[in-house]
Amino acid sequence: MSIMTTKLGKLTLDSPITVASGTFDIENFHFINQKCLGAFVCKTITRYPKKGNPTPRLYESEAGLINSIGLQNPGLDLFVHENLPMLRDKLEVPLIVSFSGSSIAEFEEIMATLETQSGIAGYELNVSCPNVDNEGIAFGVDPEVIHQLCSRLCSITRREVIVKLTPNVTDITAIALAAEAGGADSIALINTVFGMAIDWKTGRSRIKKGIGGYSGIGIKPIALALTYKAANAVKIPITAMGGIYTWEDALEFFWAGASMVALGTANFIDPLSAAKLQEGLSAFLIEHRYSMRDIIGKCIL
Amino acid sequence: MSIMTTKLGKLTLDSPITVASGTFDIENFHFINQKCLGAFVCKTITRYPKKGNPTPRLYESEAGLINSIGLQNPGLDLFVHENLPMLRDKLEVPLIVSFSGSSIAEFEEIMATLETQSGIAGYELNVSCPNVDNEGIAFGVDPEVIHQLCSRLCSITRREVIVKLTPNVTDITAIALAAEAGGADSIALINTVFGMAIDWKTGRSRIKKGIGGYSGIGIKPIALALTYKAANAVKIPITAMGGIYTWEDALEFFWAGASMVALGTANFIDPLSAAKLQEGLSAFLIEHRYSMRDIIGKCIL
Amino acid sequence: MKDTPELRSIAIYSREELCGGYFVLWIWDDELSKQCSPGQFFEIRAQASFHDAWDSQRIPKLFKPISVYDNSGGRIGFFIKNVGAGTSALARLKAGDMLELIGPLGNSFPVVSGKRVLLLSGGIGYPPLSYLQKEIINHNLIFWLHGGATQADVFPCDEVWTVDGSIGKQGMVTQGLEDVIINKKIEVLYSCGPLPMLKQASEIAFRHGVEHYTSMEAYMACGIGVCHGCAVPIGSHDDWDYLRVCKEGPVFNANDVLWSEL
Amino acid sequence: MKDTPELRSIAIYSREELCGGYFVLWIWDDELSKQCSPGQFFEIRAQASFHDAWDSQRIPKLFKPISVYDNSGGRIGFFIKNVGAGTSALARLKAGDMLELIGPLGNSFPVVSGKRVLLLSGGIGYPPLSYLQKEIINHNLIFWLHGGATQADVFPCDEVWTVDGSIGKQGMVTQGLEDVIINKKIEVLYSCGPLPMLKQASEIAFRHGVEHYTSMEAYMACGIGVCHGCAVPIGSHDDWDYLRVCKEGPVFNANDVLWSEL
Ligand SMILES: Cc1cc2nc3c(=O)[nH]c(=O)nc-3n(C[C@H](O)[C@H](O)[C@H](O)COP(=O)(O)OP(=O)(O)OC[C@H]3O[C@@H](n4cnc5c(N)ncnc54)[C@H](O)[C@@H]3O)c2cc1C
Ligand SMILES: Cc1cc2nc3c(=O)[nH]c(=O)nc-3n(C[C@H](O)[C@H](O)[C@H](O)COP(=O)(O)OP(=O)(O)OC[C@H]3O[C@@H](n4cnc5c(N)ncnc54)[C@H](O)[C@@H]3O)c2cc1C
Ligand SMILES: Cc1cc2nc3c(=O)[nH]c(=O)nc-3n(C[C@H](O)[C@H](O)[C@H](O)COP(=O)(O)O)c2cc1C
Ligand SMILES: Cc1cc2nc3c(=O)[nH]c(=O)nc-3n(C[C@H](O)[C@H](O)[C@H](O)COP(=O)(O)O)c2cc1C
Ligand code: FES
Ligand code: FES
Repeated sequence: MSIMTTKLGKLTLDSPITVASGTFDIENFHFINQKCLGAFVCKTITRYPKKGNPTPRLYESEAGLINSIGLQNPGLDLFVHENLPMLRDKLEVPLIVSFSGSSIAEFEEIMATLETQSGIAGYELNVSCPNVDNEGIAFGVDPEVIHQLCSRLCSITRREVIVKLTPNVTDITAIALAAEAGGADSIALINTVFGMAIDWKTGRSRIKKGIGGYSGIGIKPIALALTYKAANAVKIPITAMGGIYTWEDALEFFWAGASMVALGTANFIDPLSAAKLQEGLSAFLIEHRYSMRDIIGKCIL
Repeated sequence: MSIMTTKLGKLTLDSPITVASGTFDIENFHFINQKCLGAFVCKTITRYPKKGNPTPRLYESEAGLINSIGLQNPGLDLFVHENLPMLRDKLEVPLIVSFSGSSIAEFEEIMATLETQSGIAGYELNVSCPNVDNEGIAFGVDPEVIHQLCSRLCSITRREVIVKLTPNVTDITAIALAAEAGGADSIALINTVFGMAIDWKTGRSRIKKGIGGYSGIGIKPIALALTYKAANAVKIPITAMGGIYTWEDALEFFWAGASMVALGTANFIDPLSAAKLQEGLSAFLIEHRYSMRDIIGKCIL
Repeated sequence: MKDTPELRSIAIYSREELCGGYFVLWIWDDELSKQCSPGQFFEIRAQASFHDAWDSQRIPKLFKPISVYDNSGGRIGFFIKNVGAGTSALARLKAGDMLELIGPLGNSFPVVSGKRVLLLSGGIGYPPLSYLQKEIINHNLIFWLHGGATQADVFPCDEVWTVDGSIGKQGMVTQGLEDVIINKKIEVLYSCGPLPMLKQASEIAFRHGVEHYTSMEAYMACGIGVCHGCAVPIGSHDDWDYLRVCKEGPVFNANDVLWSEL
Repeated sequence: MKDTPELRSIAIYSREELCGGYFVLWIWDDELSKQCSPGQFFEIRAQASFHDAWDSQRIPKLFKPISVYDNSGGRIGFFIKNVGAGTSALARLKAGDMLELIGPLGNSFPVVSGKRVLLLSGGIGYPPLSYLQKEIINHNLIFWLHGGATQADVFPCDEVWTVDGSIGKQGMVTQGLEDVIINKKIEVLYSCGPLPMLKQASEIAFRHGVEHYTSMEAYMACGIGVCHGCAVPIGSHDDWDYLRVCKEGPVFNANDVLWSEL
């Protein structure tokens, strides 16, 4: 067992580093060795193909990125017939499939299809995308719906079930507790924060839809606070993300209670960031003779 | 009437620029002429003196400031006998008194006392401080409580009543609508966002209480999205704040629907920021022959 | 075109300064040079390590898409206008400073021969057409129309338009397009520039049955096809999709672009 | 001490480099120089305009509190250790570059005369005591104890301790404190350094009835008494308040500090 081994619910992974859905794909392995990741999380898919949001979809603010992709994806069927075989072929690390639906039944339908497929280690339920109106996020703000969703889905799979939460709620602990009670194996947080930018010269929104999802270094303090809160509320492990760029950033999240960290926007800003994180973190652990267990959740006030 | 005149509920102010409670005091007028402000908002006071939170109380992150002051203040009585006479004496712009309470009755008690005092143009009800456990923020997340609070307080004063909202809620529009329905004259937003930072070397929280309030440039996209949402929900005017440093930043908030902007963290980073904002904004308005009315809420998607 | 773009740090070999905030950065790299074709671009950035950046209180930012402007003798030139944070960081670089690059990226202009070709560029749409022109000039008859806001925004070509009339003809460059198409009996149009210009040009070219390839602009996050941030609507009215400027583009057949959705 | 500190931009007159990440920045300003007394500090920063900053992708940051280390002939010296983003921006400055300053700020050390005085400094607590020493040396008998982590962290004084024993005595400087107080019959102690050192020193000094003034450290946002971020607990066990290091401090009577709350 390596010094970097981490446990995430049903999974035991070789590295506590993964990637945030929608920010990393096979193309990124041109830059880094995929073995620096403990798992690979693919872009969220939906039951039917989604065109995505009107453009412009991106704007870089002073301290982060605002996006409004709108879950553009090929849909479940094409994913199963084209993307999945390719991923099975190329991936040397466990695959987590992220998906979203507009009803509990649709979530169930997608999972039922994915259950017939091999090469999947777990699922990330995206109940938190801020960029589509009826998908996901309506779920992510209501503890009762989350509880029901998890109960229904966890009963039809033996694979890892991760619930990805939105930061845009009054009380993240209520939602995290509902996911845990519903049987989720672990939690991922945070998805993007509602954010906006306007061209001061013209008054035009930088994003066609107005409000988008804010990610990157500017949301790190927020993600850390939510990780700390959630970790103190639930017993199931947490994959933390939100503004993590360096191994020092990652350590903050481990101390706060994360068992795993994911890189999102960092992948755009430095395509080598996952490799650098892996290197820096393992050097730190070796230097201080720490195992992951010595750090996770050991933050001192 | 100057080009910079703005209307804020019952008040007509010479400048659409003010300062965020807790970040600016008489001392700041060493650096700038107070006339660049349309109004002055004092540090939040409470019924009884408050020691404030244990230290350390501050940490500067990559893109903002995390604070945990905990509403340290001299309490209502000392404020009325010492601070208020001094403010009355020195201020040449309208005074808004910010206060907070742990019950509706306490809010009422404070306002009743302040009503006996001259030299106050309005009140800012702080129902959003993230740094005290029972004060304010418990109110700020519940539309019904906000509605009741506003109804009770607005009936006992003829002065401007501003309700200052927290960003840490699922649905800011519900809260803004409740404040409006309760009779609030205007809304101020946002107070700080829950945030945290940890020393990656030692695992020690940078802030003694763990989670603090995050402000500064990193929260600008969040504040702008909430301003836009609230402005599209209510008819009463909005004072916007959250990461505003420059006149360009201020313009984004005016386009999004703010009638007034406030500088908070910017005052620490550049003591001249209010003066520079005033200068830059008025030059922009003159150059484009805009009045404030041509800009406020005129954002285009 | 290579399927696996790499990330490289390459020293700036030389730097040229133009008026109007334009500048040219040159690198010398024989291997990269061989991989490029006209229309392709690189994601480039002034070198930014996360750790140095924190120390100097800089927040590392996205790479910026910049077209190949010139590619000869192993040297690749980037012709850049300083318009914001990313390009101003590039503008600060001197010869010898390090540039970070990903690329070459994207598809390239279809190359024609034996045709009457029109190049149409607006503002900073000039660079990719300059590279294209050098590659196809020996096999085609080329006419080049360029428009800019003012004198500083125009560069060597056959006919110049400026919005303020400070040089060349006064007006939008698209005002001159129809005449040129007719008089020069244009068969193929290559265009690059601001969206309203491309939109108008594509209407005019369509009306005259001119083959039209256009290089589109988009805000990019990844530049390698991952994020879907750089989408443009491509297809027919009842069957279209958002394709990626960085991957399926930047060059599209103008007739396939759903201009009404933009 | 002036009641209305101003914000100024002053060019760096000269710069000294020490080992261990320490450096000294000098400014020359007769007017400011006259306003300072030992114990006071400035909020300083490498010049940062909002707009330049955005262009270069830097996020403007807080001023940093730095003590007056030397004040003679109109020149004010700042003795600084590079420990993070703010001080590293200062470390990058060269002579002629602009420094932004607010100050002088805070109270100052009570000045005694005809006493047996001990100065106790740890690490970067050295600078304010150096200024104090020059001001009171002609009227008192002074002994100076200084401790640091290693050789690079010690500076001229009477007795040196290092944690790693690389120079002077090995151990925490507070280990030598009691002996010196007794042997030198110390009447007044001035201290500045890390919290644990101040805490221990205050116990020892209290036990020996030594008058003890200590200069406290705190993270600051405003530096002028507005934000209450720099609070330290001052008073007696049943009646204390958080006072501001930047306004009521940085110098406190060590017996008034509620060390247990820190
Ligand atoms: C495929 C492709 C190839 C490109 N090739 C080149 C090239 O060869 N040379 C080059 O200089 N640029 C080129 N661009 C445009 C270039 O990428 C942008 O100008 C750059 O990303 C702006 O980044 P910034 O951070 O400097 O400014 P930002 O902060 O992103 O923008 C600053 C301001 O300028 C506006 N703006 C953005 N782009 C432009 C523009 N092109 N002209 C005027 N204003 C603009 C923005 O709306 C904003 O208000 C290309 C773009 C694409 C997609
Ligand atoms: C009244 C007063 C006077 C001061 N006088 C001086 C002076 O004359 N010279 C001087 O160099 N400093 C002095 N300091 C300390 C100085 O203000 C801090 O070192 C500085 O603010 C650190 O800012 P930064 O952005 O560089 O580092 P930050 O990013 O704020 O901190 C970097 C890291 O260093 C740690 N750290 C913070 N302060 C210190 C320290 N003093 N020593 C070691 N590690 C530290 C932090 O916990 C953090 O982990 C004084 C402080 C006060 C309150
Ligand atoms: C361009 C972009 C696309 C994203 N797409 C998805 C997605 O499809 N599904 C999802 O769950 N999260 C998506 N996210 C959110 C990220 O997975 C991540 O939660 C968020 O960006 C915060 O992490 P970061 O600050 O490291 O980027 C996307 C984020 C970005 C920037
Ligand atoms: C040090 C500090 C103290 C604050 N104290 C108060 C307060 O007493 N009452 C209040 O309503 N808001 C308080 N705030 C919040 C600010 O008024 C403002 O809402 C917030 O900082 C966002 O604006 P900014 O990003 O411009 O700082 C405080 C903020 C800071 C940084
Ligand atoms: S920029 Fe990410 S897909 Fe094109
Ligand atoms: S730093 Fe703001 S009160 Fe001292």
